[in-house]
Amino acid sequence: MKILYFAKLKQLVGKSEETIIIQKKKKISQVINELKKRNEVYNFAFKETNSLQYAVNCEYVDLDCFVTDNDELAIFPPVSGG
Amino acid sequence: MKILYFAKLKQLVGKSEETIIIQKKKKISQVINELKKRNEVYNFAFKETNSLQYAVNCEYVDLDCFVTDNDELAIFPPVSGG
Amino acid sequence: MQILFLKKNFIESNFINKFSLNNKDSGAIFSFIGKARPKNQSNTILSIDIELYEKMALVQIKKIINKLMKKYLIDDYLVIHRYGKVKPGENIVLIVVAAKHRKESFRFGEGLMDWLKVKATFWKKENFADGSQWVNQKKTDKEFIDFNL
Amino acid sequence: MQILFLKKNFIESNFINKFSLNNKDSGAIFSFIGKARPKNQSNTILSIDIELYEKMALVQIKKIINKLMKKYLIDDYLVIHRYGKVKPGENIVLIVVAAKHRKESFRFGEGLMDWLKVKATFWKKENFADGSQWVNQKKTDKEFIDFNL
Repeated sequence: MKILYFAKLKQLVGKSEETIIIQKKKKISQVINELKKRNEVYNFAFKETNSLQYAVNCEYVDLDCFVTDNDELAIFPPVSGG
Repeated sequence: MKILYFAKLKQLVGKSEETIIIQKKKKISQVINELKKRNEVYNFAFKETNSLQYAVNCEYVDLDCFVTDNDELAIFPPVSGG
Repeated sequence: MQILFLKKNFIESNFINKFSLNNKDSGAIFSFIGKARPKNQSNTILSIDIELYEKMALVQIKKIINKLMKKYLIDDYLVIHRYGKVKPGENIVLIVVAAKHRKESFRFGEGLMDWLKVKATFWKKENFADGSQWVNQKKTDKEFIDFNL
Repeated sequence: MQILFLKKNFIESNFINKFSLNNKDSGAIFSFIGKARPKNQSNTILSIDIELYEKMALVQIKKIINKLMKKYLIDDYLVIHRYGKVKPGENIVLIVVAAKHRKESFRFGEGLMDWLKVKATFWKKENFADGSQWVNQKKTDKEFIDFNL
């Protein structure tokens, strides 16, 4: 599954996207917990998961949403365009 | 006192302005009653005084307002600009 | 801070562009263009004659603006209104407002249009192939003023 | 019916003018320009970097527009949003709406801006002489969405 990072989160993680493998399906909260375990950089970047926003295939979802390997997950701080 | 007529009222009265003499002061309703007595044209033009609007020196007023000889009285149907 | 009454048609974009450049520091530029429509219900409108009581229109629009400026923080405004003969598709009114924040520019611009519709001394007469007809004040515009007076 | 994401600065008046000519029969043309401000409180802003998740921004703006079109009767719309590097005074967003009646154009245009602020995937970073800072979503914009969801 492709994960996209934007704005400040992209800076913190140090990359704009990466691909992980999802077997069957997983909750987004579980995906993030696994990322946080990788190292301090991820752990720090995802410190406040409630202040981040989540989108699967361009639709806003919450942390309880399930994702599969074909999905595109995007994680970012609240938008500030306009 | 100068009286200005606009839009449909101007068409009905047949002129855009005229001057009458006001001694001391008079209510607008009284001015109009005197105009109506002149002839059928005025009588017809001022048939429905409640559907007309009145302004003295560019400020909206109602029929009870007093005018003096130095005032400029304007009478017209509700505006429809914009 | 300009109010113009124009007899000839005008290109709105020239005014908006200049206004926007003059207000580089304002984050929000609101604009509204009111145009002459080609039809009244099913009747084709050939032209509109707009009559103006200029002195009073200026007094009334300034009064509206002063009232709105006490409520909403804006940086600049421009009001243009046509008079004389207007053809369908041509601009009748242009309002441009500059403010730091969009909500203030919206409230000011919308309020200005609402009040202008019931206070500014313009009268429209629509000309058709078989005659002409003075335009009545819209019921919704009249209700607005009854409610807000 | 157009949504554009532009990397280069654009002259709003060219778009408004063309849009207005294309919608000659619409009595009301609303437009809003959001520009990059020169200061954030007392800090001088040298430039703004706007990051864009294009695919999602397009999906979200179309969704907003579909929702608003069910509520308000409009004839046409144009949305332009910059991304990349923007200098103070340059345009960030332009919204133009054509409708038969002014109130529908106002409600549609204002609603589109309100939703765009909280749903369209753009992020602004302000660059100062001594560093840079990501722009937080405005509290009032956040409250709008909490109230309307």
